[in-house]
Amino acid sequence: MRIVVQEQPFDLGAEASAFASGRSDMGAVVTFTGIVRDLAQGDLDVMEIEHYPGMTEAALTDIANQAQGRWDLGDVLIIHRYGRMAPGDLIMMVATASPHRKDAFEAAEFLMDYLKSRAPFWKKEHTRGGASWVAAKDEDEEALDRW
Amino acid sequence: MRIVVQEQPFDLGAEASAFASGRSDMGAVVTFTGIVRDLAQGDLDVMEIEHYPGMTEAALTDIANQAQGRWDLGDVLIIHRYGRMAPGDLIMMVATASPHRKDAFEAAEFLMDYLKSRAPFWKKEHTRGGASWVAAKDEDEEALDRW
Amino acid sequence: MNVLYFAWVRERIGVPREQVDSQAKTVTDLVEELKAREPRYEAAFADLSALRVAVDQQLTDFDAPLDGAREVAFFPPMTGG
Amino acid sequence: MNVLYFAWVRERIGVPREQVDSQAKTVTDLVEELKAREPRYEAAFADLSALRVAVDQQLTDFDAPLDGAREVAFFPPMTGG
Repeated sequence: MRIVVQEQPFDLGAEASAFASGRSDMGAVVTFTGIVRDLAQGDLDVMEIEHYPGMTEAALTDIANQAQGRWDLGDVLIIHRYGRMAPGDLIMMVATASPHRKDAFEAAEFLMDYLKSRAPFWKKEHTRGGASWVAAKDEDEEALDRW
Repeated sequence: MRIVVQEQPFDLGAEASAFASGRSDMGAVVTFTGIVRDLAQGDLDVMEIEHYPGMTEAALTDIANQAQGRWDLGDVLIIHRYGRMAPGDLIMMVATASPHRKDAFEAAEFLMDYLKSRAPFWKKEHTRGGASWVAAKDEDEEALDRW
Repeated sequence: MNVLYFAWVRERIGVPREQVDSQAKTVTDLVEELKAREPRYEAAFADLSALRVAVDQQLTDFDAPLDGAREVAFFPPMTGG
Repeated sequence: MNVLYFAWVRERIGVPREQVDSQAKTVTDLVEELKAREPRYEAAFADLSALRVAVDQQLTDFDAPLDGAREVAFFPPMTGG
């Protein structure tokens, strides 16, 4: 298991490639990558992400441990950035490796659902018109009900 | 949409990175990668994949079009190899990009479920003890029922 | 028409494809014609529930008509991914 | 104990963290003490349903006890991923 919380960009290609290599015991690797979306208005300048140092790492480790307890996983990777990002920049990724594709998919979805609503990150959108904190979505909270 | 059927290896890192780059309209990218597993006995020498040239490309294109019709997808990528591979080698990958993580995940699972049972590929395992065709699993056929 | 065989169907019949002159109206008719030819076809087509068929590169059923078909392929259930 | 604020809670209160001497038995007691101090706390804690709390870096509820707690953090619902 590897949990990374960092300000600097990460290299999705290198991470995905390293994660999937040498896994002759694992037939299935799933990755999810979150990308800064421009707003409908097309005027997002900066996405700023604040986090809670210390608790963030603990919460992500706890989420990853829960996933490993519930599914047959050979490995889990979570990388999440904080600080200032531009539209198109990669915010975060998770990766799961399993002997079974169903486990790899479900565990990745579980990680994302928990990470969205239970890991201490907060997004603020800076536009020409000002800055505002992104509101949590009811659907993200509801997504936890299925697990 | 990009559909690739080829004998030579592909570069997961380069493909994932290119697929996720410049997508400020898509917040979510999911990839699935299939890897040659060694058998429980640990004596798989070669995994050989046969396919039906012409029909393979048509079937994968049809599956990708179905996914684009059912989910809000910005892009779909399918790469599938044929020929001889060793344990740990990458067999195939799919990637989906969507504004919504749920769409990206569901579409990738749909692509995998259909590709497993409806694209004309056949696996043969070569071991020290001989060679045998991999039997289709009932659970793979049943996985289609949910879509 | 061209008749193609894949995986163990190909191995049992011994060729990957062949030209077949047939007036068969359906896939099942074609299978019966082939089975009547030689034991290797009899062996390959012994259990149709273990086989799949594509007509002109589209998956279909054994009762599918063959009017105008140029290519018929027989193979076991697919195991890609 | 250390009290931490994040996101718009931090902005309303004006500091990211502060040392608070308190005998509060629960998180709710602590919130009431803070609200009594100054209008900026009143503003930040006006609607507790819009807030989340962690005690010693574990998410918990507002009725959680504070015995021995070293760090309490207040913030809006998380929006990671």
